[in-house]
Amino acid sequence: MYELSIIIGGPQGSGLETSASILTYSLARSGYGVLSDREYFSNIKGRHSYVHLTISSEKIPTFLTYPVQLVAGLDHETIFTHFESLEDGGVLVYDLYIEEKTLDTTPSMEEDLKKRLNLKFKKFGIDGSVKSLIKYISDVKKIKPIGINYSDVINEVSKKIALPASQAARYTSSIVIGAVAGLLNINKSNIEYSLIRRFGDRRELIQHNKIIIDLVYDKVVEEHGPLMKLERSKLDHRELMIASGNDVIAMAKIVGGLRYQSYYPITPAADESFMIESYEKLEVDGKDAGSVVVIQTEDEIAAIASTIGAALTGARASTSTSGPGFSLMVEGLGWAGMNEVPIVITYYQRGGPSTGLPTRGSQSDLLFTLYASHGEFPRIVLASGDHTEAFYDAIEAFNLAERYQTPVIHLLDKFLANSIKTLVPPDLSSIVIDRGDLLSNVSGEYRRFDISKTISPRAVLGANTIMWYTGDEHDEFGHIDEDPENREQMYRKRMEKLRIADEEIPEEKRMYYYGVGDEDVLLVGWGFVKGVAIETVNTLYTKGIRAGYLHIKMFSPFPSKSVKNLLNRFEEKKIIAVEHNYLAQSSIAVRSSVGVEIKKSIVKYTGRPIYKNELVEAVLRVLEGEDRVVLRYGP
Amino acid sequence: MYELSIIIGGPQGSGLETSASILTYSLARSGYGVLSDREYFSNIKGRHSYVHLTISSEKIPTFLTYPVQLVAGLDHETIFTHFESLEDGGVLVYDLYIEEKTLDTTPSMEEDLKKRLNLKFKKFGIDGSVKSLIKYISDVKKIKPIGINYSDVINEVSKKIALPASQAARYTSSIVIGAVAGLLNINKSNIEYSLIRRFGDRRELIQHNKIIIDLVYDKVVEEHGPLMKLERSKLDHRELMIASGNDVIAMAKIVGGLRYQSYYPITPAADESFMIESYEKLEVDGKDAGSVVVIQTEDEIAAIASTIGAALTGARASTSTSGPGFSLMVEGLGWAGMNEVPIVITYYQRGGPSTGLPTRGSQSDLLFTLYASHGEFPRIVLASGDHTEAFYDAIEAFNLAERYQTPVIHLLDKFLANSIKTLVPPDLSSIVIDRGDLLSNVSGEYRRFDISKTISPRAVLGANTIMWYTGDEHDEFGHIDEDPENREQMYRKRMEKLRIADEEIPEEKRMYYYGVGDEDVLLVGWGFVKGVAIETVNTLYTKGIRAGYLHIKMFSPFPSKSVKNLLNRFEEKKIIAVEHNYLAQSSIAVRSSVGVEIKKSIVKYTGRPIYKNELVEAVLRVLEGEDRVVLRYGP
Amino acid sequence: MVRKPVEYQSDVWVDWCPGCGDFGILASMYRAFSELDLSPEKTVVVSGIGCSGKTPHFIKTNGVHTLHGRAIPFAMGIKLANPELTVIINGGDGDLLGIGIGHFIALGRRNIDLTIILHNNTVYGLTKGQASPTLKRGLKPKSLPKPNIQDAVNPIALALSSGYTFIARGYSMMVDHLKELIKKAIQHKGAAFIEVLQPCITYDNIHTVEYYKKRVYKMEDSDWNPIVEKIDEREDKMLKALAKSMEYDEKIPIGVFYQDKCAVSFEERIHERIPTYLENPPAKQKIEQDGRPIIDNITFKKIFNQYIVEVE
Amino acid sequence: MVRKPVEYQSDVWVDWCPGCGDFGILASMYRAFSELDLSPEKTVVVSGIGCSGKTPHFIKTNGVHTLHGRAIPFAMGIKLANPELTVIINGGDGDLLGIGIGHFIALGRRNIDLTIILHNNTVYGLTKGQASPTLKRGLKPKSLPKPNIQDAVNPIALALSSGYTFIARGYSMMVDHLKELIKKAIQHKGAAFIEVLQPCITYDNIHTVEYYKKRVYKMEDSDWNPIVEKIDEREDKMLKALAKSMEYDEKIPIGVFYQDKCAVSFEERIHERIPTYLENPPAKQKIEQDGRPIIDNITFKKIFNQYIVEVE
Ligand SMILES: Cc1ncc(C[n+]2csc(CCOP(=O)(O)OP(=O)(O)O)c2C)c(N)n1
Ligand SMILES: Cc1ncc(C[n+]2csc(CCOP(=O)(O)OP(=O)(O)O)c2C)c(N)n1
Ligand code: SF4
Ligand code: SF4
Ligand SMILES: [Mg+2]
Ligand SMILES: [Mg+2]
Repeated sequence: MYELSIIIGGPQGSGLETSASILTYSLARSGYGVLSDREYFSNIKGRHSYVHLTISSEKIPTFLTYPVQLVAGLDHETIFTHFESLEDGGVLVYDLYIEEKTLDTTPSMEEDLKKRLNLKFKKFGIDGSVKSLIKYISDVKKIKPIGINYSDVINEVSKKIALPASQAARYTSSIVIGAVAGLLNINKSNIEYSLIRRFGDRRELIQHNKIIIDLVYDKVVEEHGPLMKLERSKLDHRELMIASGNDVIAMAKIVGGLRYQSYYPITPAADESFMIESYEKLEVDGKDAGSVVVIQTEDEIAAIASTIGAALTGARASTSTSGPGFSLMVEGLGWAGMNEVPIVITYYQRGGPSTGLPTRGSQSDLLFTLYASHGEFPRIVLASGDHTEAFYDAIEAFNLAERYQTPVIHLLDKFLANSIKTLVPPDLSSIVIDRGDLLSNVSGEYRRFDISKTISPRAVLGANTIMWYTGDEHDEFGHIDEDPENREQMYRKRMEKLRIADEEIPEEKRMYYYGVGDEDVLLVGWGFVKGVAIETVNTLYTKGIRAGYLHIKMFSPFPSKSVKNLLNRFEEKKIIAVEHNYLAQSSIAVRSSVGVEIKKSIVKYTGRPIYKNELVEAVLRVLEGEDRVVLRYGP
Repeated sequence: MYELSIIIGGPQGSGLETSASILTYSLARSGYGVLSDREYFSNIKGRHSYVHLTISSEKIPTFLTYPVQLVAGLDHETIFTHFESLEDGGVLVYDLYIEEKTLDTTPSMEEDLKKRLNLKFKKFGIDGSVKSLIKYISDVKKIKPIGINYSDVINEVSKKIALPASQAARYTSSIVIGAVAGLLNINKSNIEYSLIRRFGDRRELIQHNKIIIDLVYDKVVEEHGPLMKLERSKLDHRELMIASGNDVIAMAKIVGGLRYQSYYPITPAADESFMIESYEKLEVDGKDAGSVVVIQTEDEIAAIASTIGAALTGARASTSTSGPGFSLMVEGLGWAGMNEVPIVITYYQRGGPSTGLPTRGSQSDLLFTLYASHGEFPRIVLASGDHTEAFYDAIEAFNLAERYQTPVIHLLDKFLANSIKTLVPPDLSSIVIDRGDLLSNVSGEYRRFDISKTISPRAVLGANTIMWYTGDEHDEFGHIDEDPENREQMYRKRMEKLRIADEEIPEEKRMYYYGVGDEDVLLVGWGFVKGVAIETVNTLYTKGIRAGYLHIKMFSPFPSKSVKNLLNRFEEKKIIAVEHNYLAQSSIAVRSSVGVEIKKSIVKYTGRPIYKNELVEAVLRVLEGEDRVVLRYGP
Repeated sequence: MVRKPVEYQSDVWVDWCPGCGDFGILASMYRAFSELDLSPEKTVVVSGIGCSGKTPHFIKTNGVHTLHGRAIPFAMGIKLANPELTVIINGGDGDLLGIGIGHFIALGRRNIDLTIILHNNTVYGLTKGQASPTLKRGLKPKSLPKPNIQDAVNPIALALSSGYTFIARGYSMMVDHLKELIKKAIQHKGAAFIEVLQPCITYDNIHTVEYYKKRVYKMEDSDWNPIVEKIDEREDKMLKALAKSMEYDEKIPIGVFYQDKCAVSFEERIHERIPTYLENPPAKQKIEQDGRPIIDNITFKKIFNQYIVEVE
Repeated sequence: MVRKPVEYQSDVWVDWCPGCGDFGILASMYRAFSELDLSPEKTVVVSGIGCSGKTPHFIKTNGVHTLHGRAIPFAMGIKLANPELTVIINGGDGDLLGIGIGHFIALGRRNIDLTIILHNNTVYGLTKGQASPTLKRGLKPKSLPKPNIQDAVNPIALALSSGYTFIARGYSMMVDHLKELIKKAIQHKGAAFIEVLQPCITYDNIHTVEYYKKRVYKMEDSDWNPIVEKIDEREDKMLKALAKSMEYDEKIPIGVFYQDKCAVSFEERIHERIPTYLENPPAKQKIEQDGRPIIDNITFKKIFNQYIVEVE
């Protein structure tokens, strides 16, 4: 096979993440491209979680899709939850021990799903047990069930490694690695390599895992052969980076010169800060290469306030959060805008409103970021579509912040944050660090808000001068000033910065068009939609539908001319917004910026990402006349 | 005279407000219509403040304008600040004692203004003293200066009332009352009436003030006659209400059934809460007519949280704030949206961003309120244009909140909050209290979020059932639920409420058009713009320009059809947005709702209101081709 | 009629990690509710966000699962609008003593009749084990890459300094003892605070069941008397409680630290100002008559006569 | 070179009400700054919002006038990014102990080398005289329509309970005494807190100059020794200070309540983790070379090698 979709599932806290990571390393080591999404509940232990991967031997995949060819589960909830996602003829790896389990003996499963399944089971004559379900799908859907007795495996290994079975049981999730690796025919030495990468000098862990993986691998191959053997990879990268969105941002910030990050823990942003903290001391070949102070504050209000404080001293400073945290930062954001402070807010959108679906994804905070905080001030809002974009954008965010002396909101989402991808490592040779008009030395009386320039030269606290700041309207020195003429000038000075940014930042960097030029259907999207939209457009092309994709990357300042020009090239009924929200927010942004109404939309707001299969189908439906298609797929 | 504009000014804390209020009561008692705006610094004592009034014997005025016919000042800063606002031939009342004062001996005056005045003084050959300035304006502008020796007056009165002059000095501001009342020829008994109304049983205060007022009144009339005698009023109201915007909202909330209000002190919202608190026990003829619990919380986060808590028990609950406070309420707002809680947030806009101009006005928070908080949920945003509208809207806000079970943001501004107007008392006979689908008794298992209805019947905490709430996505009972199908339904259920509201609330109640039908110029505005816009339209009509005014009152759900229809009737270049902000925010709202771009704008963001004179002129400039006119008038 | 503990169990699957101390707190609540025979309709359990924040869903009374750190002000609104309700707050240490500590202190100033149950597990459970404000400096539970760099707060001392009138500590594994504390706290008329030592078995490998077993002892086993019966005992008892609160390392006292029986609750204070408050609180007032406001044109002018001028 | 007090005066007109206690605080700051010869360029005065919040504008050092209640976290960012700066915080009682008390307590947990000057005037000055968190229950200053219904916090006790390592009280009318406290606080290495009794002559007609005159006395006039020189004195001195903090009605002690000289500052704690921190803190690091990041492709792969796989 050249391309493969698989799901591995099990209860939260059962080691699934580690298994997925080892599989991904092994696949990367073998040169395959991988994209994986992790879906989990807001829960620590016991609820169902799964990893959904696309693996390719031809390219680095940018999308997820259904149905999948393989489902491998640690428990019965996985089988119940995902059997419908299996392609006819697909493979199901499961634990023989759970054959007698039923929906009723699955307390962790949500009632809604239970109810739906119960109805279906009744309809299909399934008695509610895993066994009867498996019988049904192998009969009707020609699924190949591969039952393994997980406890037998553990017992066998337990003997080999002389560890009580109760302790060996914590390696259970490696059974899945063994099975999947065997079926895909991944080189065993590459799995070992991955174990070493993962566990470093914890030799015992490596050894024990290896034993169990090899055992299951051999068993599966022996009984079934490499059923889903992946073709040798055609990609020719010498190295691949494996990183989540959180990881990529952390790396980029460090490269970009971040020196102060404060945060308050929140899903799905916090992992970024933890990663930065683990690099707080930067050492290269034993030599000091800088350091980052990472502070866990008492709340998000303190996080943004201390970020601003640090930025005033000249340190590149940022904070990372998601919706609830950003909602608390809104007042601080306004202060930064008023005082022309360069800060970066990395904003990972998750399912809202309120606590919402805290561990699921969305793109529902765009309009909020565009207008957040009372009063008017310039802000830059940029949104990244994939891991690579996110890397460069995270660095550019600091450049823009310092260049225009204004807060920058870097919009990402949970899909990106938690999805792990194999990437070509970034090329740093073209990266610029632009600190804007930063004074290292001030001569004479200093006016922080020198009105003779729209962007006043910036000295920092601690330089050889003094300055004042206030959230009140201020004069050139930063003192409170309520005079109407001063007010008008200072207000205009601030707002004008956005106009300058709009002039200076090339529109080609603020939106991308994917298409060869002869398209007559246009998908419009942003953020994580990018990957699946590009793939969809390609697929549609092969079906004779000439579709292109407009990816909007910067919403403030908005690339009005280019977007307008592009939109004008298409028939109204063939322009379709594609987004992970209800309102099709980017189309509201488009309308309010360029006046063009995008009348068609394909939206999804279940917290799960848009899959290629459903997007392709939805576009066809829209072309057949539907105005709005709401996507729902994915458990 | 039929209509008169006057300014009385003096240092903050010098009793000016009281004087203005007594004047207003006296004028109302005499049947005149009055609108007054108060301008003051964010300062307790010493900075310059003034009251700017329009008085009319023909109607209740809805606007402020320049130049004024009379300036009366307690100090020299008033003269320096306002002499330019005097009409040629106008009258200036001032203290002879300050004739020698100069700009340099005015430390409270802001440097910017000093600088500008210094330049002008140089140009006009004024030596910087009040004396030389007065000479100049009486020569060149034919201003009539009425100098009174304030300390002589105080000394004289001090003898009469046998109080040391140092103590009698606190009545200084009454000198201004006496002078103005004399010049306007206000009936003396009406002034006494006002003193009694104001000071109640503090007889000494009444007496002392009366003596001083009478003394100055007689003196002025004796020397100058009733120079600016107002014509007898043609209005025939038997009663007039005198109230600020804050007062009007407080009254309306009490009438509307408010039972719990929590707030954190902030300008210009807090006075509303203080007033409600002073009516916490409602008694009519000694009989209990209800009570309101008013709580000063530790911050705005607690204010909105406790408002929501109270609303969950069925009490009509609200909180009042301005920009900085609302910025902190954003997270709470989202919880209320997610949980379908009827709360009312009364939002007085002031000059932003950040602390901004905390005691000045603006309309710069519209877009923020439309999208505040992460994620998507329905909200109703309505904005009132004047005191009377505000009264009815404040009550309707509760009705809408309960009917659609969703937060309502009632947008007002500092202009309205602090401007005092004579009003026809509201007519309560047509007011409806609509509590929506509120259950008083529940039978059987209760589902707070019964999905079979878009607006689920609402039982309250404490009723004969139980229910759950959570900020997480929830099932019908209010329990956390991450199931994708439940998610989609619940999300849609919430969002659909806005569509229902859009269907049910007549568009005629969401926008008003002022015009007879043959107009070809359209002003578009909202909030406090209303009064001046209507007056401007009338004035333009007399100049042969047929202009109408579109007043937008509800921004969510937006009255799209009516607004679109109306806009389509006008030529693009004759549609002009008029607003107190930079971006012309309502035109962004219009564009994003109906796709029509309003290309012309007249904006003002100095924190001072738009005056009729400048608006008339600005419209003419736009009609001559300008795209954007920025107004700056007003000290 | 006495409801059995099990009658307070909701239908929702309890998704805490098996072995979590939160189960002990939940069990104590069921039992305390049962022994007090709380009416589910008149009881509201309010919580913040965290593992602890899920508590209301597991209880068959009214439940309000609010925002991170904000349970107290939500509860305040509920209680003040309808003082006849019994309102109990469950929150984590991050929730109540970190992001929400401003409200925690403000409640002490008000002495509203609310009961707070603090789930003190020294970590942020639901966000995967970061240091909470009760984790001592230098400790390094599992999830921390480096030892904790911030000092811990002393919850008992903070509660004492901010005016709580009932202050106690319980241990989640001593369910009956904790149940008694919860009962006392609910019965106390004023702001009651119970710190519960709650092992987080997933992320806190330091404050384990064994750890507490060795250290925890009951104050009531000695001649400890924390109750203020007369106002002039306040200062003395408070200082003793403060001193006691500093005992935390070798031995950890549980039981009641302080109870002031002389304090006036906030509801009573409001009642002094509004004599109809307690029988006719905000939630119960009629505000309309046949869809019309109860204030008509005539009453309006009477009430607001101060604002109305009769024109001469 | 010693700068004179007047050299710390900015050009801005001080627009406090004539006679306001804030003038005394400002004067003490000028003098303390002068005696410590603080470099204006290396000094930052950070404030919240309120009458007190205007302080930085009147001082000729760097000034950052932040948001209501947020001076502390702004100051934290400034100080941690550039620990060589002397950072002083001015805030009101509403600001620091009401809306901002969460940050106030968090700072105690961190012991960052910051100095807090609390302008305690028992009211919200700039919003016209509402009750602040330090106003006792039952009092009714001018602007309140009814007596205050909330209890007061005890700022000294709260600071002690949250970990401040220098805690003092001054009185704005005793400028020299206050100046000495400010000097000591600035010189102290750690979180220092000074509560200043500050009459608000416009809105607080209770805590007037006469009121304080009768009550205020200096602790240093007795044999009071608040200084912790050895760790084992901590608990005892802290309890003594707590007891002292309860003395507030008849007599009001001023002076130093507590100083812990053994505590490790937050900056030192960071320095333990990052050995280059103090000499090369965030604000001073070079992050680019000729407009390029200092990390190039090779160093990138070295640093993040954990994330990179060589394809077989
Ligand atoms: C405003 C906001 N910030 C951050 C979060 C993320 N968050 C969820 S739970 C939690 C902390 C939980 O810790 P704790 O309060 O101690 O409760 P526990 O889980 O330990 O019971 C945080 C920070 C949030 N939900 N809201
Ligand atoms: C978020 C927010 N809420 C409310 C306000 C309004 N406000 C300005 S000053 C102030 C209180 C001032 O009292 P305090 O902190 O005691 O300072 P003081 O004026 O007494 O020095 C308030 C509530 C604000 N600026 N920001
Ligand atoms: S993470 Fe800790 S506190 Fe949360 S449920 Fe698991 S054991 Fe309990
Ligand atoms: S209001 Fe009070 S605190 Fe504010 S300046 Fe005036 S006297 Fe001082
Ligand atoms: Mg916790
Ligand atoms: Mg104060």
